[in-house]
Amino acid sequence: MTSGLIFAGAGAALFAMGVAGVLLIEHLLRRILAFNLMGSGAFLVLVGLAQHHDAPDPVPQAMVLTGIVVAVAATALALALVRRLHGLTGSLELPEAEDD
Amino acid sequence: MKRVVVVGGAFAFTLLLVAAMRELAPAAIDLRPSVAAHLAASGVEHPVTAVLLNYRGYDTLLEIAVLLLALLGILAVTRDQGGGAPRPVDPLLQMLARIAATLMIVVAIYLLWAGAFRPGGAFQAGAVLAAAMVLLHLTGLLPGWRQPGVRLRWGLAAGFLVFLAVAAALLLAGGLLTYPPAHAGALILLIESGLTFSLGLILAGLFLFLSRDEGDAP
Amino acid sequence: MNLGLAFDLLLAASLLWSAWRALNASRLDRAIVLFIVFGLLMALAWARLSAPDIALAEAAIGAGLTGALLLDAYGALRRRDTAEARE
Amino acid sequence: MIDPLAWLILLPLAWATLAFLLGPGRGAWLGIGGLAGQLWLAVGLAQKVGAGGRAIGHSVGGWGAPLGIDLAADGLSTAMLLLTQIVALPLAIYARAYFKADDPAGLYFWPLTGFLLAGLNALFLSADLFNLYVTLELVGLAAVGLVSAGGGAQQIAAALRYLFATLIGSGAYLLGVALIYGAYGTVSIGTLLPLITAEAPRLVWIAGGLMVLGLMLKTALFPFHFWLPPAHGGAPAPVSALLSALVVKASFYLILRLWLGPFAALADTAASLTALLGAAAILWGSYRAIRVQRLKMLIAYSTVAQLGYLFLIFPLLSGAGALQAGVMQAFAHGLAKAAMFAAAGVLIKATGQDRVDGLAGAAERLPLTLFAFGLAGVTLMGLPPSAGFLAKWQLIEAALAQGQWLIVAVVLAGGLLAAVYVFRVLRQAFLLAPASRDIWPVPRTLEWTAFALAAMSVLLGLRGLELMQLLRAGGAA
Repeated sequence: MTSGLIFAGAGAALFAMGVAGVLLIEHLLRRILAFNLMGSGAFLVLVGLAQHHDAPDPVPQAMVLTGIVVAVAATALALALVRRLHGLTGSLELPEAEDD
Repeated sequence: MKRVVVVGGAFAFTLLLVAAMRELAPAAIDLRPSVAAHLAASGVEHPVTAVLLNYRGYDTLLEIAVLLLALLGILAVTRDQGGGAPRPVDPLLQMLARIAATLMIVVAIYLLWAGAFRPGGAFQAGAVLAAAMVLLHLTGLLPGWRQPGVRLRWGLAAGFLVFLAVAAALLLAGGLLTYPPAHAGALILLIESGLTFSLGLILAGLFLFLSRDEGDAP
Repeated sequence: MNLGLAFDLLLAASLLWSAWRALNASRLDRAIVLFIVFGLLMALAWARLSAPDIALAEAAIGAGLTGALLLDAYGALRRRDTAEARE
Repeated sequence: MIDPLAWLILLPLAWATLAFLLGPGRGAWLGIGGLAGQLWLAVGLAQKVGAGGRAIGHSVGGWGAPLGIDLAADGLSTAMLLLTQIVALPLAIYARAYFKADDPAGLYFWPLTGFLLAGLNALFLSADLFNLYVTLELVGLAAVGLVSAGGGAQQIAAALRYLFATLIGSGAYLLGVALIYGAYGTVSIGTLLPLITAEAPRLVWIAGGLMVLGLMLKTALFPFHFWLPPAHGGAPAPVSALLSALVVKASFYLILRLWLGPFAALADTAASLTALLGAAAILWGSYRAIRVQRLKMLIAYSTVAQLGYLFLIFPLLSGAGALQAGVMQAFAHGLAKAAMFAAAGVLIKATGQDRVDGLAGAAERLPLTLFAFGLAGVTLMGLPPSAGFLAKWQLIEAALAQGQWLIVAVVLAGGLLAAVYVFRVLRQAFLLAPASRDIWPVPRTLEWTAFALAAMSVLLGLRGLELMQLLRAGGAA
């Protein structure tokens, strides 16, 4: 067992936890938290698994830096939408979809 | 019922994935030797920065586009409700915030400069710059942003425009983001300086524009 | 098993624990604080994975900026809710 | 020398940024001019790829994969690029007339659309799995921004649903990319091609499953379609048109690219299931389109159904004609659906409401728009000589050649169901208007651009051979 493999395994668990959170949690701010956990999990797998046998590799590290910035961009957009929705409806949960 | 299925599925997925990871052999391709071999021609000494701005600089170009795009999305979604006006804050706290912000700007410049040969670079520097602005906002020294005026718009887009202009110029000269080794260092520093400045504004903008939508519910 | 790996296991466990708590905390403000703690633990994990660049970015952007955005949103929403309740 | 590959990405990035600098609501002419340039580049690229008969590449940074990122345009990418610019240019002209100066939905339309198109073009050209992730996020966030701009509560809620769906989709894709990198040490598609075999480790199968599932969620394949109708049905008409015509096709393209490329050795196992979901999408989407009350919801559910056809091709890909059928369907639906949403935008502006039963009298006052809607309907039903006919014909032919009778039956049933929901709209519109009915005047540009798109969707059927020729380039077929 190596550090890389330990954190890659933790990343897999975090990803699964995040997806389950996004699917199950109604509260939108918590759902954004869950999405961030999911992203962190994928990043850990990317870097951890790449060095599951030996030394660090700069290529996945650069990819994760890119990924972190993309994740914060998505988080900020999601927060803007949640705050607008709260301003309009006073609620922090999605209303039933209008299906027709 | 849904809860049981999803949580059970998440557990099963994790176990499956970890088991599959454990049986994995070393990868067929190792990029580390080629990253190191071309480092001299990349214009920077720090391998991560070389990947980020040279070998895979195109990813970074698109990533800045994503960040600018998120800011546009926020501007399009939020309404200017006149929120984000500074609240009264203890003057002593304001003085401390001023000192801290100055220090943070120095740290940001150091991080930008250090990125060429050790951990650091435009992103970290931009984030510190943004943090300085948010600190000034929270202590009432910088009002929340309402509508981005011309100067602010140029500031937000400047880093991306510089990056885009360098990319276009290099494309005309031969290939997209193909730096001539002799000038790679200077061009990357130019891009990184622009990015630090604009990333600071954009990341702060994510925060400051969000708080403008803070009026009463209509 | 050497000391480094034991530390890694402990860190991975704390990561999972803080993530789990952040998702399940009964109060929202506590959930956000736990999320910031999670971000700082992530920074530590990056350092253990010999990725100091990511550790810096994670602390500044992942924990710092994202945490600030979430706390700000939480504060704004609560202010609006109490303002409405008073009316 | 102008390299069309790189400029197709840089040009929209440039005009999007400049439109932002000009200020809210500005930049329409910039966008239209930029799009005209992009169309010119795409046509030039198609001629070059078609004439040469092989893929054209560009190594970004001059490093070459796997250290650097490669761009590649084969027949399939070129066809998708062509579709994107052909649909987007008329829609840009439409949008300029659609958004009034102070419409909050239009304030950031131009920069967001520019970034969306840059993301699409970059996606069709990229040959690097991680770079594709970044382009997916660019497309997804731009689309969410466009859906939500200036909207009310329902629209914001639809945008949030869309955002979470698209983020889970790209998250699953990213985890797949991470596993691939762990297994092979590279994310370049060209480098991976010979490495992934049927004996690949279990992890690679999981990675392939995650990536394809994530992309199916983004393509709104049944049963992952839940987010699409409210998002596409609730957005302003030009945005709905862009999303239905192009954005969902991007993730479909990527599935196809992975299926034919690196995951070819693994793909057979899931082909039948995928086609089954496609068939379910056709039936369920059509059924909902026949039942819903609001016009744009009807068109959005029709998108759910029409996307189903794209997935019917997967069990047939080993034989001839299936890929051609899929791309033809993408073209036919892209043009027809853009025309339909554009026409719906005219009808909604003119009648001031968006219920199907409120359309009475529209045919009398807006004959051109109704004609456009009808022509687009002809394509969706798959009547000759439209591109939709060609697509369905090829699909049936390929299915017959392989004895897949179920697919033939579903295609025929889907055509009939499409006729039901198209005629439902036309019949209402041809009813006489009640005396109290007001019909507001609508800019002629809106009507003509809708008509142009619909006419193209029919006439493309006559130029189908050239498209088939193009697809053969670069070994994609």
